[in-house]
Amino acid sequence: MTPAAAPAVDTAKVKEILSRHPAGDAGALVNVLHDLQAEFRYLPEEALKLAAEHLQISQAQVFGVATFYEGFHLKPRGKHVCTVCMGTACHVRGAPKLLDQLERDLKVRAGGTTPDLSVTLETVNCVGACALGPLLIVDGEYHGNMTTGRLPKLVDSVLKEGKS
Amino acid sequence: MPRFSSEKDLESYRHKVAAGRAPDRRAVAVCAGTGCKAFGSAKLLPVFEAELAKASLKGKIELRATGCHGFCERGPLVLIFPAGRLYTKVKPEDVPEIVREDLAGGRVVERLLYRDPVSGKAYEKEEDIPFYMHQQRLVLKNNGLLDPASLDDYLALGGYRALAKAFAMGPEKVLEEVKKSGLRGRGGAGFWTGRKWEICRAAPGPDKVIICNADEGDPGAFMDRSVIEGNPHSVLEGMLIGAFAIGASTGCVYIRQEYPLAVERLGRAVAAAREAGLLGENILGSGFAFDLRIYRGGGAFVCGEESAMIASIEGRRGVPRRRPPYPAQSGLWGRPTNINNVETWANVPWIIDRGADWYRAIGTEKSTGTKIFSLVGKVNNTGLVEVPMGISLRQIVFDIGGGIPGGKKFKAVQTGGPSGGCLPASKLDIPVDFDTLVREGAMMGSGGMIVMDESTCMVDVARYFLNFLKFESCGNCTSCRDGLYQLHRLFTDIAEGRGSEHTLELVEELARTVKATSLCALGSTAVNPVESTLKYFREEILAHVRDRRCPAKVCKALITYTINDKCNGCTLCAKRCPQQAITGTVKKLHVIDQKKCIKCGICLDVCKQDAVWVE
Amino acid sequence: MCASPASSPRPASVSPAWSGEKAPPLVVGAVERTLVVMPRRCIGCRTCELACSFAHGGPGRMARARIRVHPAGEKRFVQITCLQCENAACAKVCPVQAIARDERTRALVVSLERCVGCGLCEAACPFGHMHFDRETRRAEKCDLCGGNPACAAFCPAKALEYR
Amino acid sequence: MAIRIFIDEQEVKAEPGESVLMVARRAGFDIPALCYHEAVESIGACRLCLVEVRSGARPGISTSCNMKAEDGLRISTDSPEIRRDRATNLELLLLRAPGSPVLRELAARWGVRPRLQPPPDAGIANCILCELCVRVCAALGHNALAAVGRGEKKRVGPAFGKPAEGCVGCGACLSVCPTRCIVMKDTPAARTIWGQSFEFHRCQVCGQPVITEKHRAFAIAKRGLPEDYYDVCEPCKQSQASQRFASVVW
Repeated sequence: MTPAAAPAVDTAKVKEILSRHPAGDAGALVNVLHDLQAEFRYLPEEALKLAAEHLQISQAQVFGVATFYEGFHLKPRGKHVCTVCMGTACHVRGAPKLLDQLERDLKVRAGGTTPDLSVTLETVNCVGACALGPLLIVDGEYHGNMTTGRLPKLVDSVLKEGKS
Repeated sequence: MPRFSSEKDLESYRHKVAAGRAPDRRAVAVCAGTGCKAFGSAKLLPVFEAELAKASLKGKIELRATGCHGFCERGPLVLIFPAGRLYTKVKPEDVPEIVREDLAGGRVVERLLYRDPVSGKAYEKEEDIPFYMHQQRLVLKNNGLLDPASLDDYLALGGYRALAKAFAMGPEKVLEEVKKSGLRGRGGAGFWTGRKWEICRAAPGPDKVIICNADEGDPGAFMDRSVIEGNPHSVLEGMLIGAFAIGASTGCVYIRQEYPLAVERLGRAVAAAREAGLLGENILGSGFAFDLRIYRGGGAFVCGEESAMIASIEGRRGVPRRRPPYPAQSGLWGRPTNINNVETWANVPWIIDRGADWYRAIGTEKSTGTKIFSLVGKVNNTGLVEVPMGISLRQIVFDIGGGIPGGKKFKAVQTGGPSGGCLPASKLDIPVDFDTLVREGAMMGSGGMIVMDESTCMVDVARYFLNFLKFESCGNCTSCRDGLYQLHRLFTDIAEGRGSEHTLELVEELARTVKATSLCALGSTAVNPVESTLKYFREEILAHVRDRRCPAKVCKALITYTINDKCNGCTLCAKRCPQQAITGTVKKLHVIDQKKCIKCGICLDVCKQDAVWVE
Repeated sequence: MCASPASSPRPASVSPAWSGEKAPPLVVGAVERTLVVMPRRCIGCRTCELACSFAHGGPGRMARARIRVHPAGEKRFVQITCLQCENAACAKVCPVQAIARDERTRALVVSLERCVGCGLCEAACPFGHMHFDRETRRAEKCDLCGGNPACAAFCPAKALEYR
Repeated sequence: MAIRIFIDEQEVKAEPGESVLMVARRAGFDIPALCYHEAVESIGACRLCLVEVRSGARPGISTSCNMKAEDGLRISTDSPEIRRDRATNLELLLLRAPGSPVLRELAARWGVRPRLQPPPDAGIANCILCELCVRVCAALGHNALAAVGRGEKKRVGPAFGKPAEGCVGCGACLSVCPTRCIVMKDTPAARTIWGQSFEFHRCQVCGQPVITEKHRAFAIAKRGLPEDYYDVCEPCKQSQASQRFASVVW
């Protein structure tokens, strides 16, 4: 299966978001990126180019900042996002095992998205829910004390929903 | 909410609010911290509402969603007032029973009480539970009592009284009081807060800025998140007092984007404070003006470093720059800037309200006050604990934490996050304060405390931190970027049985250079986990290197999985093995094909007979 | 002295005062000593180019000579080297201020530590003197050898004098 | 007002705020540095220009390129610790840029031989990620390049890994690159760099390339130069000048 082409970006929406920030204000860049990602779930190239224009900085500057921060995504993400917390507490309680298993089951590496754009597998360096480790976050919902035994059911339910 | 134009206004309103809240008022408090929410605490609220209505108790018993109580392991937590009774692991189906038995009938629901995992003893009141009994809660004190979305709740508990007092004292006296209190920065290095304020106050330039560092990046730490989520106004009040003492009119809160709930609650608190005239022009008629903005981080650990944080707020890559000039001289937007972390700010109202002498009495001479730790990892009672400085590690891990689960042996406790170190059992009796921890090769850091047992491999932990840091390095300095990459690689060699004594020599050499020649604290402290491991757990490393053996049975390349005769042939492991490496028929002993085995450990996890053996 | 090349990038005319031996020669460098260029004495031997390349690039690097002898008709030659213009085009066009006047020799000197090798100055000089070295990727020009120009020292015809 | 600093016990004059590296080099001290350039701000990336600070509140090893000279500052440029740390950092750089003559020369001089495995591909062969190209490109006003990603995944290049927006093909990035790792190709027809081809503006006399069209347009627009500023190449200008001089001399 070839990866689905990135959907066209609604430039009117991008411009509406940009208009919330003063033109030429380079200092607003990180906030602009947050706002754009909140809308599109990733940062489309077209939107970044418009942001550069609006803030009157170069595309290279925008790209440099967008790639510096782990929280910004430059590729479209799947319909569902599975995030394995890799914080220290989760690590010592078995997070790497969960990640290995997810990579095997979903057939994507951490940071990747399944070719049908149904699931993106991500890691995060700690979400501060350390008492619940190991922790898996599916579409923003926390699943604490996760085990390799309980994992397949959860993944299945996500995948099924993805296909429906 | 009225707009307060003077201290008198504030006090009369506080009086009014407090009058409606008699101390013996009946209430149900459901914890809405991230931990309890993850266990489904949000689902409890509507059920409580419906059940209270059914029992005709609506209006008679207040229902409240509060901040984090700290005992996340046992969530969702429900507290019954005024009795102070704590129910743990409450599910929606338990709610009718709580309403019927306890609230309507006045009988304790025994089965939902906390039971000590070792002695089996049940505890009724929150304050009697060992987890809470040994704590001294100051910053977290009101977390479980108030609704973070309610300014009234905060005011009823004495909120913004310290601010009014600070205005009456004048900035110089406030500064003196904070200096006298001995408060030290809770974010990591433990610099004297009063001294820091003084430097910024003395810096030329009228346009000073204060920043609240809520970029809690240390993995395994969530103190700041809980304080903001549970009691956002205490942070705002601390910032207001600090701004007044320093002479700043602008404030920023730099908060992790990984904490959406904290962002939301802080945003609400800021809006409420603005509406009440506690932010803006002429606050409480003092003539002092201050307002603040919230900036979300982008997901970069290095932005916890002051100069990188400033770069990030200014919309740039979060790359640290050389100091001097220090932020106090030229910081955000070129203005004198003072940065303190969430917990530090939240301590300030206490100091002003109760006085420096009262505050100094808590903790030790050089580390005053309390410190919040996130006690996590291989420990029975995981959660947030707040203790006076100087308490021993043993008290925290064993008295509060309840020791190690599963009867396993304590091995180490990791403090200070990626800049800290691992302390072995022989250090359990050292007092936990800023200076002792540094002396022993660890660090207070922001307060992460990760307990490790005999099944934790220290090579694996060192490798974990190196992996984290090489990922989080900004990539500017050769020593940090490439040095950490190489150190991680060398530790991978050790973990995978390719290490030699020469590998250890290279590790030591690289560690020295990374520490000595990197620009910022990320690089210069990055090797602390490695150095403390080399210092305290050398034998375990040597076992990997000389004997090609992982004593904790963690390092995949050095272990094998086999099935012993406890196997009853249930076939579960064979079904779940992703490699189809396990063969065997029903009710017959199963066998693992070592050639196919990828050591994922699933068989071990799923076996109910304890028949999978790791060597 | 030449006029401001940046405002008039081409030397529209050369002052008639520069005509011949009796008239003032081409004078380069201003304070105590100056490089005096006298085309009428030039015999076209190109020793100055060789000397310059020795002084700046080492032997066999004639391409790096910062002075050039051009034929100008029957047995006539003109030596082209930097006129160390006031208000010089090369210095004005440099985006990183890498070309500055040496206080002592009054020569315009390229700082190799400051030059970023963008090449803007190369084509800016109205006399074609600015040179971009392909190997070092830096701009090069006459620096009066720091106060002892090799070209003048070695000119057998005394067509270049530093006095 | 001039200040005094002491380098290896020798008194050296400096201007306040000058980079210590610059002061030391001017005074003849040999301090290696790869990511330093006078025209742009120092970021202390290569970590080779190490010196040991022996005065003030924060003594210890530090880079000199981004250290400002202060009156009374005492540093030493050579010690066993400095040599050791420089050598280790050089080894790390050499792993990234084994083909760089500058690094090989330094390695030979200091007796450094790589013992470690090279890091993953840095995007551009022999790039040491010093960002000089990025900083110079920004200083020239083009802003076509950026540092991309972070940590071990840091790279240097144009936005989206595509032909660089803002690039005018001036080649300054290559000029300042300490390892000369940026690929630029000039043919009689055009210049290719950062995945983009640039047509030359040609000499109106001989037809040789003078400057790229985009660079010419940028210079004329941004520096207020006349339209015909780059119409004649260097040799043609010289012969034109010689003819004009001749006409007035004879």
